[in-house]
Amino acid sequence: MPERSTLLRVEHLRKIYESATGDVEAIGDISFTMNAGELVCVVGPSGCGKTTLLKCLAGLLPPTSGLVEMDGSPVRGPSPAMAVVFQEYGRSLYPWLTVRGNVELPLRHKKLSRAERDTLVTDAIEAVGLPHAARSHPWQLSGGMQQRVAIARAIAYQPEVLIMDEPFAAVDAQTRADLEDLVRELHTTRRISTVFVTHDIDESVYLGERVLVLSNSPTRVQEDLAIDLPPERDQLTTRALRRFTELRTHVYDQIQRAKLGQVAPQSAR
Amino acid sequence: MKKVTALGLVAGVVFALTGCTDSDATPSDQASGELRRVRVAALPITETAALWGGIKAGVFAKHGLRVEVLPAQGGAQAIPALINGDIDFAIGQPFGAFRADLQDLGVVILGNYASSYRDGDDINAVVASAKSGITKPAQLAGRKVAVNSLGAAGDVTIMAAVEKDGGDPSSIKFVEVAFPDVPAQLAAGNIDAAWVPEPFVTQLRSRGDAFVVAPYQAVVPGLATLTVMGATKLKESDPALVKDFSAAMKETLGWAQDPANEVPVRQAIKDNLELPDPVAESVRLPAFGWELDRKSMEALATLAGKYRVLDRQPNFDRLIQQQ
Amino acid sequence: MRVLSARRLRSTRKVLLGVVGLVGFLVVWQLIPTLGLIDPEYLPYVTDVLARLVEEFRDLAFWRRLGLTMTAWAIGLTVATLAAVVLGTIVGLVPLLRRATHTMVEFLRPIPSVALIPLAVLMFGLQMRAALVIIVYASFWQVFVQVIYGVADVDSVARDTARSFGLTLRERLSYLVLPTALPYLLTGLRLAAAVALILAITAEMVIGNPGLGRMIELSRSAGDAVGLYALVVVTGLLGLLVNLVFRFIERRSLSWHQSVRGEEVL
Amino acid sequence: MTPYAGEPVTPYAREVVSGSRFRGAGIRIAAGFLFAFGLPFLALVVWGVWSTRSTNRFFPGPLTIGEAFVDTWVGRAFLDDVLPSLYRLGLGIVASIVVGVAAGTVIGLFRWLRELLEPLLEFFRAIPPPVLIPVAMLLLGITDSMKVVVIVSGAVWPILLNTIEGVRATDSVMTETADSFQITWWERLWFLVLPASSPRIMTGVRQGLSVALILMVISEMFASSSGLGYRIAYFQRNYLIAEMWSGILLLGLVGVLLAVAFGLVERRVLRWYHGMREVTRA
Repeated sequence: MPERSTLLRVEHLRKIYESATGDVEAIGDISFTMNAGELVCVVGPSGCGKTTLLKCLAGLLPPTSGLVEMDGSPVRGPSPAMAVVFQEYGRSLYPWLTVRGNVELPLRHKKLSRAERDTLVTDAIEAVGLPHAARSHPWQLSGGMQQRVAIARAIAYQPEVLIMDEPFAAVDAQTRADLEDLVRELHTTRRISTVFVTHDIDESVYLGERVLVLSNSPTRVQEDLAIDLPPERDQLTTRALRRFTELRTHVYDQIQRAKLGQVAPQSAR
Repeated sequence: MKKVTALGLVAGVVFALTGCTDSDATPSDQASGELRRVRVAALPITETAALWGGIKAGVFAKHGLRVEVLPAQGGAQAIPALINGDIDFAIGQPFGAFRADLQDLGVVILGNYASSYRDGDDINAVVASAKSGITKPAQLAGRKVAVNSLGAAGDVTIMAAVEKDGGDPSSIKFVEVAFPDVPAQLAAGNIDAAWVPEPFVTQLRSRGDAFVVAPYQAVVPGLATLTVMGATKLKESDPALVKDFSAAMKETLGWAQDPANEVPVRQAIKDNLELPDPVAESVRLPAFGWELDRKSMEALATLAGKYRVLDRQPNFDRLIQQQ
Repeated sequence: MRVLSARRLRSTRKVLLGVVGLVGFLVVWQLIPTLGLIDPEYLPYVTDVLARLVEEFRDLAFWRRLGLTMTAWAIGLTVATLAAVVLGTIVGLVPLLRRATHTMVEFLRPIPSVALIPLAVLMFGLQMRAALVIIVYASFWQVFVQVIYGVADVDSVARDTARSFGLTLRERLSYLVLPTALPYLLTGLRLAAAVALILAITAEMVIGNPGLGRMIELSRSAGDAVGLYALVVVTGLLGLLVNLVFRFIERRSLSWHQSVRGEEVL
Repeated sequence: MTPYAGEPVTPYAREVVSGSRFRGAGIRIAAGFLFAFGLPFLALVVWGVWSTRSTNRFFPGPLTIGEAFVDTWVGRAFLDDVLPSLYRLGLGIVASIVVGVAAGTVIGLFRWLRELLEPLLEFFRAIPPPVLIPVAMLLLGITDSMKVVVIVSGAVWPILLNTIEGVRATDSVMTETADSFQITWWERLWFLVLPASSPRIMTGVRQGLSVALILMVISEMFASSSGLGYRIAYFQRNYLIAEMWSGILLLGLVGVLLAVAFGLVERRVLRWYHGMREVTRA
């Protein structure tokens, strides 16, 4: 593997939701770094603040304390260096625009010539395998296809980091496998740095080069695990590898431990 | 929160009830049950003072009638009500009766109510705004002139007055503006001149607008402005009622015309209309009287025919049934 | 607990801001004639208007007029609702009728009810009945259309289920059609109540049958701007009241229903 | 591309044309025609027969009214009375939409503004719009602009309130999407806020249209010397019954045309919305 430079640095990130009567600590203390071109999966028990973390990374939420740094400069709001793919594709795509219009929308304020913009859009739609549906509206497509549109929109934006928030949680298993392969393919061919948030352990191991296991809330990093599977992966052979099973079991253990980590002191009492 | 609202509500009701007034209460409610109930539609204008005053003075009760005055916005509402039998009599401009007669609606004029003056200051006039520079009827040609209702006595007599003065009546641009709105519209320059009754004539002249002509007086002196109407049906089915009412009306109008009774008549204006007192004191009243001047009405209808306001002439033998 | 008090805090803020808005409006109103931007003869001082309002509220004659207006409103609304529910249910249940009446309904519905005022005047002169014609016509369509929507909205599976169990027409109406159509009916009723009030007052203004609308016309023709504005405020308050009451009924009787719950979430 | 877009969502239209496909299109068209025009025709016939027997002079027959319609409205009167009315109506509608959507968007976007104005808006909406005619006459005189103002003062509320509601209810994920892609303010308005609230806005416009038509008529009945409302009132005052009916008929036609025009525009503007609803329902 070639030497990679640090792209994203998170240091002692903490997020507390304030309300009138009490504060809720969603993220306790998270630190990690990510190199350019990496595909990092973030996995954790449900309700552990994955989405909060992701929103902080993307600059959609200001952290209470700590630091998120992109390319050496702190993230203080949504940045053109990041693109987000949301879980709720039905609500994140604009139904009044066509597929093409949706992909094109974020590019409008980038200073690009008409031709450049068209090329980017066409290229992105082809990359996700939807050239035939470019003029359809999102709601005319299946869920999986809609999520492809969301991915196309994100890659056409040419971000340095692609942030995906449980993108495949709402699609059926077969479609999900196809989409996972799409993410792998985009990653290998385009070397887009990706943060992939999921609650699915198999998915995190199958997709990631690294898996970040989060603890229960208030969230910390339970483990930062390198996935030493070969870069060429496919649904059948990769998942059949003994190493895959080992890693999966390991992550599973970690997550169980993460859950117990909170329960243990109570039972000790 | 709810308690506060409820308390507020109770407080409001108590407050409302402790300081109650009732501006409807009329001291002259006839209690006698023997009186026959008659429903009369009348316009809410100063001229109706004769009727209100007559009722209060007990003229109708003397004839065995208890009159209920229903305020009508105009003849258009009163005449259908007359035909349907919802009301027994209506006081309105003769032109409404002309129209009704042309449509064979079965309405007759039973008697006069009020007329304009043959000489002296009349009860209505065309007044022009100072800046329009209009001083005589001929100058109204080509200008914007307001009347309260198009296609009635106002525009017909104005056209005749303009022609008499040597102007072109067909070039006048008539618009409909309700009397109370005239002062503001004249001042704003939306109209050049307007046909208004008292008290507006005095009001406008005193602020510098110019008197142009009193069209009734100039064209048909002594023209009836208001008449008493009834349905043909009622006249046939209940002649006694018509007779009693007519007699009472005649007496009332005579009473109102008597200068000795001016105070109660003006008091009736104050009681029934929301006019400022000085206006009620000074407003010029018409000539009240029961005898119809058929000639003046025929003249009006002829003029209306001439200016294409009416396409036929009403059947006066049928329409006018002086009681 | 936490959520509750947070909500209370928010609603306090809301009430406060609302009061600030209201007071601000009144102050601006008072300032306009004071600064001479508009002649007080045309836009009277708010203090005068409020004083007149208090005076009116203590006058039995005012309440009598208000009663007349509200009587016409209530009768009109009741008649319209009854007619619309009966006809709407029949037409909504029979597809053949629905198709056959479509053109007719689509033509009659957009006729502005006020166009019928002259007709009503000719038919009934200046009685309340003339106003009722217009009130009924206008509010009828609001309910009728909603009832048709509602009756047609009965879930096809539920209908088949009912049929397979051999429910009688009566049972089907009360257990299947009514619950489905109720939210629609109440929406229609709320709209109709507002429309009926508008037309009750309009009719009094144009036709001249006694009531609030006629008082407004009289104030106008007497050049009594203070009274006119006071009455306009009264009609606004009245409309607000009608709106709140019917919205409350809708909420209350449909607390289980999606559309109502959906409104409260956001 | 949008196979469902052509279908309106009224319960009537949802009714699929029954009858077997094999029976041929001819019968189906004939049946459709019969359904569409059968009842109106029948009603006309009954009315015609009834009017020849009835002596009620306030209800002339359809033929008399038809004649009066041609005599009254074809020709000069169309230019003198109908066009000015329609002009004021159009102006009023356009102004209501512009004001309602613009103000509604601003108010919908800012929560504090919404809370500040809510009681006031509720109150103003509740004022029966015809009541404002005397007020408008005081402030503006008897002019065309007064009539337009009256139309706007009534028609703007449903548009305004629905816009506020629509803007307020813009989906949070859609907003976050716009945030994350750093979409500019104008693009956000044009591509997110307005389209997202367009179904509500259109609902408001539909209600606004009928209010506008009513106010056009009433404002002309009060203070006017021309216009459709004035003419109808004039005919009534002069007991020209058939002419009056023809005016009512014309107003009905205007209402229907307005509804049809709105339907066409709505279907175009909300193609995505109706399409989406069809898909979710299926």
